Amino acid sequence: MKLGILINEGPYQHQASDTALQFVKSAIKKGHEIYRVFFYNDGVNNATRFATPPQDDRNITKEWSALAIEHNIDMVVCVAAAQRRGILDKGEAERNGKDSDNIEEGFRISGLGQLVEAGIQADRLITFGD
Amino acid sequence: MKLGILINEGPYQHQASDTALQFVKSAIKKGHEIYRVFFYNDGVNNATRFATPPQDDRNITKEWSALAIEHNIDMVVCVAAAQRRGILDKGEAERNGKDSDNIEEGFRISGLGQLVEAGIQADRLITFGD
Amino acid sequence: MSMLHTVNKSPFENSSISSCLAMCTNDSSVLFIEDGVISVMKSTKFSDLIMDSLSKYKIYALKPDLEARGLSLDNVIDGVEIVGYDEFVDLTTEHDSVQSWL
Amino acid sequence: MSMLHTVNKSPFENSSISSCLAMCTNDSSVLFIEDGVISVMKSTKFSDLIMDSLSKYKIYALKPDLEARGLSLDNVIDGVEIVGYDEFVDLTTEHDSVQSWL
Amino acid sequence: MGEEAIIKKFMYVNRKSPYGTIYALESLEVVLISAAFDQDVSLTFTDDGVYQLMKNQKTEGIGMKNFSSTYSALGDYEIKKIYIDKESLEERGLSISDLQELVWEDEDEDYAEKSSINLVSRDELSEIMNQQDIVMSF
Amino acid sequence: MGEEAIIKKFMYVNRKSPYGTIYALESLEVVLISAAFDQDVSLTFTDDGVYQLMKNQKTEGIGMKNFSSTYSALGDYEIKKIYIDKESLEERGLSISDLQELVWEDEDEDYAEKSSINLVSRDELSEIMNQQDIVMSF
Repeated sequence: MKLGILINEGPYQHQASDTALQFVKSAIKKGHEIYRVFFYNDGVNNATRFATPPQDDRNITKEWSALAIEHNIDMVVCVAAAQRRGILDKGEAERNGKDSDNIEEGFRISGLGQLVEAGIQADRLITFGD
Repeated sequence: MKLGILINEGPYQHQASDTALQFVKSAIKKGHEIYRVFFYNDGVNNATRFATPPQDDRNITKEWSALAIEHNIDMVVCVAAAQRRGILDKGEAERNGKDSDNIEEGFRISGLGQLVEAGIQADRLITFGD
Repeated sequence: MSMLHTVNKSPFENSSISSCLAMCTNDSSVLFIEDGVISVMKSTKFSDLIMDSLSKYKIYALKPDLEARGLSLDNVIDGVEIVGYDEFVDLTTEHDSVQSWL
Repeated sequence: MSMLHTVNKSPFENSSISSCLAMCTNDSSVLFIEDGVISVMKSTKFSDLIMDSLSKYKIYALKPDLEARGLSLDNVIDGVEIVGYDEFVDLTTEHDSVQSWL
Repeated sequence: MGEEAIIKKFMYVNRKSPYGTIYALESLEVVLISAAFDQDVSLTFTDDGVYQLMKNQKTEGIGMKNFSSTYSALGDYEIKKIYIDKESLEERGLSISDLQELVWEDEDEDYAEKSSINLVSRDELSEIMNQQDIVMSF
Repeated sequence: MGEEAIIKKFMYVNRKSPYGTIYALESLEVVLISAAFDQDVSLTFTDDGVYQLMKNQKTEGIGMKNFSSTYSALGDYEIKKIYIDKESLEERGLSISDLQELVWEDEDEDYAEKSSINLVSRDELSEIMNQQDIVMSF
């Protein structure tokens, strides 16, 4: 089946992103296709490459990034939610006059339409949040 | 009186930082001294200068920054919480091998001891969170 | 010593209001802020709890949070004091310490 | 149509469990994850609610979340099915839709 | 393979009070975008979500943007199935008259204004929810 | 003016289950730092916070760090006033034997191990909380 994933909380503060990671890993193992992972609300904070968690702890952003690259998963960060919270890709940084971007490899910034589209195209949409 | 403020949630997702801002403005108006504002947990996300909220909405980070500069308020972002969540000043960016920092003017990164010290030195400590 | 307790969650969603009230003593005050202001409205499932508490503690609610949610000040339970941010600051300094029920 | 409901909050803290159960129908299943797994333990204030619900809906709890919190699998209410992430995926695809009670 | 027109039933479930958290606002943003996709969209207000539709919201004091007037634009976006949980209103001592009126204009009847609001019991809501393809809860 | 030694009563109140949110972990980090400041520190576990001290936590499955063993170091940091709300345990069908034992070593009695845990009623806890100068709740 094609699965769409919606993540509404940032990393570490809530378990949402951890649970979603485990869910997506299991889904891939079982042969399902991840149509898209969409990051909304504080979920956009999962995409920052500036994070450096303690060495004995997990790095949630890196885990998403590695998974997406290995399995060619489309990971979309909502542009409006990202602007509010300071997550930028190169284009967004230029448009908003910021001196750098901070998005990790494997994530892309796009509009909320991508979430609705995931709802339409995927067979199931599962939300992880607070 | 000397007041210490602890903020445990990021901007926009929860009202905590907004309420704290209004509280601090009132306290200053009434002649109290803000000993320190300490940002912990997701509260560290208040410090990113990369945010660009919609023009008809408030910019919480800029409001804190302006208030701190005008009234010479010590605004401290917890280093451990900031590392987890990708908030960096110049020194932290260099130490962690990141290509840019993203902290707004008026905020500084320091240790958790600054929170305990605020508890000791201030006459009251008030927490704003989820 | 006197303590100011703040509650910022809706009583319909979160149980912090009962945890808070269980810890209050005679010289405690409770201030409802943010979504917590829902607690002080008349004719809700929780109105009786607030009315019972009024005989024991001083209860306050933050006016700007009531107004934001369209909650009419006329429908606030009698005896609950409606305050602004300035009075929030006063309550903080008039009590010996502050406990936020998050 | 059949629906999978997920609940991720402790019943002691948050009321989402009762909102969820009020919306369940005969072909609904409820999966408790994260702090929600507290709901399925024996001898708590909420055990009766779960036992009543078991006659109406299928109820599941995520094993890794039980284990993380030190909640003994032996103390899970009889009839609640303990599952892993793989079965969470299966539940998602076996039901027609998923509703997360956040 | 040509473009197939998939039409799914989307329900957005609003369960939180506005302003204390951003969910009400960012949920509304998804709903407005979804209008562009020609899907079968409905909105449910239940639990504290019913407060999102309260009349007379005034946010100057808290320094936040008042977005409550945006709900009245839903009809213009062809979003005209709004379900309000009767029991949630009652528990809160509220009646439908405390909430905004939401309407849409019926082209087929000379643009007559019709109410978008359906006051439903939990049993009715449960049945409607169960028929959805996609439920997003904020 | 010279350095005055201010000693305040600090109470850290833990009310949340571990792992679902970060509050338990980041609260513990503050507590450990606070040990360096020679203050009068106590910890309270109430509501779902009592789950923080559960024995046999195993986090491999959720992919998160198991920090439960850190609580046993509190005694070494001279943090030896731990209050556990009896009613919170009872509502959850738990007894004190489900929780970790927390001890400290009494230098004055030949490093005898003593329990740091005080099982208290809500009335007792309320009284103790009311004597604090600083209460931080996570």
